[in-house]
Amino acid sequence: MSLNLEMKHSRNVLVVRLNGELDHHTAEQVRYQIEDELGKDRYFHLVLNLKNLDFMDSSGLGMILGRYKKVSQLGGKMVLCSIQPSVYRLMEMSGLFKILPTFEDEQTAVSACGVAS
Amino acid sequence: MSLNLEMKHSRNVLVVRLNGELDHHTAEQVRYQIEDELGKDRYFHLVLNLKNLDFMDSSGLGMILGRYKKVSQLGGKMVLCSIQPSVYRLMEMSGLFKILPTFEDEQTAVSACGVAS
Amino acid sequence: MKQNVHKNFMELKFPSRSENEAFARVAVASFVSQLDPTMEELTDIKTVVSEAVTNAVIHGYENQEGMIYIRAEIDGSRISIQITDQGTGIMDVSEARQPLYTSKPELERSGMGFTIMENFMDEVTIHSKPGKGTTIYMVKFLKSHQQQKMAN
Amino acid sequence: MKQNVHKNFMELKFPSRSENEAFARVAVASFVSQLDPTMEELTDIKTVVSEAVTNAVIHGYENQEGMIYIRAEIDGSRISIQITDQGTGIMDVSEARQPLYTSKPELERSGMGFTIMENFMDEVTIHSKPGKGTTIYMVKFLKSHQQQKMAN
Ligand SMILES: Nc1ncnc2c1ncn2[C@@H]1O[C@H](COP(=O)(O)OP(=O)(O)O)[C@@H](O)[C@H]1O
Ligand SMILES: Nc1ncnc2c1ncn2[C@@H]1O[C@H](COP(=O)(O)OP(=O)(O)O)[C@@H](O)[C@H]1O
Repeated sequence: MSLNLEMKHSRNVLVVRLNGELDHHTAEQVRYQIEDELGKDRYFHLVLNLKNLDFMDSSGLGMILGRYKKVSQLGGKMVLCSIQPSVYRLMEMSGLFKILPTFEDEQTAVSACGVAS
Repeated sequence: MSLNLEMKHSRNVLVVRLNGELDHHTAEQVRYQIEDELGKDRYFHLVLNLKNLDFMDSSGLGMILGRYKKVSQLGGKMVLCSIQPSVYRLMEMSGLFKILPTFEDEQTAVSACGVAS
Repeated sequence: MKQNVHKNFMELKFPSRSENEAFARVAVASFVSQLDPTMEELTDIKTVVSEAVTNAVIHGYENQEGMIYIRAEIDGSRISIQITDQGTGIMDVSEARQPLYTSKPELERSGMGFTIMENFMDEVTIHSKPGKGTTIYMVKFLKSHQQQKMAN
Repeated sequence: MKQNVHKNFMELKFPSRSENEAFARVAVASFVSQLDPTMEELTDIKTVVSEAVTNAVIHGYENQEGMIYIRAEIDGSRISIQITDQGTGIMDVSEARQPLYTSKPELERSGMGFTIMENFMDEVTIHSKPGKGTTIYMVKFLKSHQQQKMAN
């Protein structure tokens, strides 16, 4: 409802743009959709573009960490980009950047995955 | 709080821009500020620019009708401009346009007062 | 696990201060947002909540502090909103419903509150007892059929 | 007529459905808006309400339907928020408060809810009785001094 998800891909990188608010209610739907797409075995890396993510709480953190575990178990890379200040603050406080790199824009984020693979 | 008011003048026309939400709570403050300014005897006509008025209810209608009465008692003209669709709908339903002319932009509204005076 | 028809409700209680008019309409609109209404439907709901709450503040409690109660319910695409005060009540309800009728013209009231509620909602019921208080009960059916979305 | 210090409150009651998480945080944020907080303060409040309500839904009622109660109070620049469920309660509160501790890792919980509440609010008190339920009581002092504005 209050979260809308756009997916695109760039070679072996799945790019997911999250628009709206990521909380416990919306995180479930995001989890299923990303898992579903990753299950198609077409992708290796995951970029989350948070440019239009206006709100996130710890349920969002949990969902992001969950995807990170899945992707890295299979040897892929996961990165974030275009994070708004309020979401950035929550992520920083939670120590998320110790494990997940973040980039200013989608293109840099996608290249970062490419270079690493 | 949720309503912010800008005033400017153009010869004998007082132009008031209402930004935010006009309800019973905010209408009082708007009434006082407009009455105060009109009390200075510098103006004759009143233009309400509603471009950034995002919400209005019947308390807003009452405030507008109150100003209309004051201004026209003294022989002045009062007009509206740049009304958003949702506010327009309320005004139309209430028959407000039978007594108050409305214009697309501020400049046309100001000229309309000038021409009439 | 999920029912076919989406049902939900919320109750709200707050003192009759004019600061709470904006809060009340935003709270109800935000509750109703889970049905994904159009902008126009959302504005209708904000407006009628604003009308009824303002009436409770001005007419019900005559600017003394009393409590205002709101109950909003969702049942499929049907939204019902009940707004209650324990204030002065209305002597003559059919007179009060008349367009342009107001008992407080000195406060620059337009007398259009009930007319707007009736125009924006599908059903408006007024229960009032002089000296006991007033309850406004309103129903709106959303045009957009969101139940399908909710059901899965 | 107006006191020097602005006081107000509101109470909210709704079933523990995940759809109501967004509603709850918007309602509280909208109530608090009358103090004209900064965007950052408003986000803090939305976030902590979201955390506590989500916990009531997931841990308190374990996705069964129960009632969630919120009471928010304004007293000058002091905001207090109380969020109550009548669910399972917490056995070991100091364990629950640990960063990264979660009793439901299988639900992809991060275990950061209480840590975020403690970081974003000036005071967080947890009252909980196993089998009876949990109340989270939080206080925040707004930095911007809005009382002056309110007082006139
Ligand atoms: N909650 C209420 N308690 C007591 N009287 C009310 C209440 N709501 C409305 N009324 C009466 O009904 C009249 C018409 O209401 P309304 O159409 O909203 O116009 P207005 O608020 O502009 O007067 C009011 O003037 C008042 O006399
Ligand atoms: N309202 C509640 N009722 C019962 N248990 C709770 C409640 N809130 C929190 N808890 C317990 O405290 C733990 C820590 O909560 P929190 O820090 O928000 O992390 P998370 O929700 O990610 O598990 C939860 O895993 C749960 O065991």
